[in-house]
Amino acid sequence: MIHHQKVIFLALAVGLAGCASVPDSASLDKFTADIVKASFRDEGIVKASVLDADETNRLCSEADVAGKPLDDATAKRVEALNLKTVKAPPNGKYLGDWKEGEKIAQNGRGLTYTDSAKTVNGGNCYNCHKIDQKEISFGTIGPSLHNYGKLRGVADPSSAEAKPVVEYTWGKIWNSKAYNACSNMPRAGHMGILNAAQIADVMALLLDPKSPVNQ
Amino acid sequence: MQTRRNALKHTAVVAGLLASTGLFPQFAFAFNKSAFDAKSVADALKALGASGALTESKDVSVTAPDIAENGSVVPVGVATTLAGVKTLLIMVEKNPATLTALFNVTESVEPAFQARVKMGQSSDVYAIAIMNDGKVLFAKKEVKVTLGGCGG
Amino acid sequence: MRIANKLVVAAVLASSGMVVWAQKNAAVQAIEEYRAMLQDGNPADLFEAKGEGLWKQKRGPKNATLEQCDLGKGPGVVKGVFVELPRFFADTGRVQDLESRLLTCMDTLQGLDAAAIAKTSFGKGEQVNMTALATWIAAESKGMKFALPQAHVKEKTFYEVGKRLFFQRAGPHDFSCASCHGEDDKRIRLQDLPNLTNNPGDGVGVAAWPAYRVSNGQMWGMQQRLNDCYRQQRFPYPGFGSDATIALGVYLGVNSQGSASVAPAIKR
Amino acid sequence: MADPMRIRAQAAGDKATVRVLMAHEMEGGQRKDASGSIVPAWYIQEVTATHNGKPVLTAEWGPAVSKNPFLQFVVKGAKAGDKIGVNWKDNRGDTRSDEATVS
Repeated sequence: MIHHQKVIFLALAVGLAGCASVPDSASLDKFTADIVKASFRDEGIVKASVLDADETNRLCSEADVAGKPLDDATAKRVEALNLKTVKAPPNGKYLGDWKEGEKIAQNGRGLTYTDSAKTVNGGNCYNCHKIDQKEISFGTIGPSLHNYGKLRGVADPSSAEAKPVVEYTWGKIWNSKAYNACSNMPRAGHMGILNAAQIADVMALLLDPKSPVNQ
Repeated sequence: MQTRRNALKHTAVVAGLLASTGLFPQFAFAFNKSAFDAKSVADALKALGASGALTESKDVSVTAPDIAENGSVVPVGVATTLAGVKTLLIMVEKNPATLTALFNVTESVEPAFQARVKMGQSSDVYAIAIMNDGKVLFAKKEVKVTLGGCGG
Repeated sequence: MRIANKLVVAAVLASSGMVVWAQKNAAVQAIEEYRAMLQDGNPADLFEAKGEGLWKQKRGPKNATLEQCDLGKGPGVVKGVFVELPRFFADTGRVQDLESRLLTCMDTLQGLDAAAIAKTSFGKGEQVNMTALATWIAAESKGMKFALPQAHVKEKTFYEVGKRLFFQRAGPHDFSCASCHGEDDKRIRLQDLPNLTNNPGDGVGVAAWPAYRVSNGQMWGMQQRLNDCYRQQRFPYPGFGSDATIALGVYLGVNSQGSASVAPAIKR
Repeated sequence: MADPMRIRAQAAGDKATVRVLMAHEMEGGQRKDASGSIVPAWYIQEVTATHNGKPVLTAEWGPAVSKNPFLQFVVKGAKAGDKIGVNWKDNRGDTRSDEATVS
């Protein structure tokens, strides 16, 4: 009898301690969203609304939490969605000045809550990629881009043979998710991080045969 | 433009002021502003009144990393195995002001000091020993300063 | 002739590859040497000493010390608490990390205004004292292994929320914590990036903070570490001691179970 | 008032290694603040060390010594129980003195 009471008491205590079991996945998603809403606030140039994920980010985040990649059909759909956003250079010029491109690749500034609206955004490229060999401070999150144009046989970026590589590279920088649904790489053009002229300069860094990248 | 004579006069005044405060009379010594404002190794030595020819010596050593991950904190050690050293200096050639630290050596301490300095860019770092006999000996080492982190 | 050419090319490529490899290693080695030179003489010691003084100092409208503060192992117990935080506290009904718990104690014991302190920028006013306190308290658990309690349902729930936050891709750059900390052996510039989805090991990740940052000469607690990660992710401002930062702390802390804390560390 | 220094002095043989950390901004006078004006230089200029009250070292520093400075030196003839004192003075005239016992 006494023993039985103890068991009931214990069960009650567990119940009182907070519903005993962890909520299901959908409730956790909802709870997380509520916590995000309550935890983050506007600061400087960054509005809390930048946390409202688009479909690409929502699907990729969910896949990351689940620990398995998007299924092929969804990945293809996401890539198609992103490919549609790619805008060709307004003046038709895919390549700018590689020297300017190097500066953009080095620059990791812009769009944080401590930056001003006037801050010129950088490309953050060296954070993740090896590019010009001379820069020893490079990241390894992305693949090496050293000899990018040379390895792809680009002798003349304006030639017909080079066109597919040039257009792919433009598209990859403009919206990386057009080619890899859940790529770690930002969508520089699509999200307005870099403008078309800046992207053309980065293109030149990668593809201009005179760029140190292709030496 | 400050002449050397003015600098000396200035130094004497400061020393007098310090001594007169009586707070740490035994420590009273003058901060040599003109030496710390100098823009080159030669000018800094001149301001310190070290007139001997600057000579490289294997008996003087400078320890510093080959690459500093951050220029804000670069560990530098200066030392000499020679007796009769009056002053040990740390200089960073390409800093806005070259002379960074000066240690007056006494009989009671070893002529070996470690400190940390700021470097605006890659540069030679000098350890310089001013000897009691007026000789000026040095060792130098190039330290590369890299850009770390994601700040750009 | 053709084959000979190819061989030459191959040999040249191989040798230039070797040179690059050797250079890379020299750079990494040199950086390691640099970091080792900084270990002896960590300015975090200055903050640790200040924090210990603050713990025992009568302050605030109630003119009281923090010595009766319960950081999870009973009032006044400091040793070992750091490696068990964040945890659930019955008196507040919340999961709290070290800094949010200190806020509670500063408020209830000393009568200081917790909300005002939470709103204060890092490195200003009472936040300076907060960092010093966190540094000392963390240092009192140096060498101990992380053992966050996960018995309470809220602790388990916060782990799951933290995991979702870790993988949340957002902002103009689509970054999540996992963009940088989701794989082994990656670097950003020359900085090694621990994989925080697993146990990164002794003294890595959460086991290294609070830390003194040589780049700006500042002492950072975990709240500031997370805040600046979010800043660089181009996220908005995570409130000091907000549930998002605490849930992330639970996720990272539980992933590090069994790893030894080296805090306070010295970092780039 | 400036925060205390941390002084560690450890005897080995007939000498003691002294490691000092000083809490100081060491503002270089080159940096601009948010409003674009130069932050004036503010740095430790003079450092003195004593062994049982007797001066053993004087040093002069410029603004390029790192923030929260670290200094290491070796005092000859210092043994366990001896006192090592350190005093600094900055360009604003602020000073701080602390003492440690050789262990």
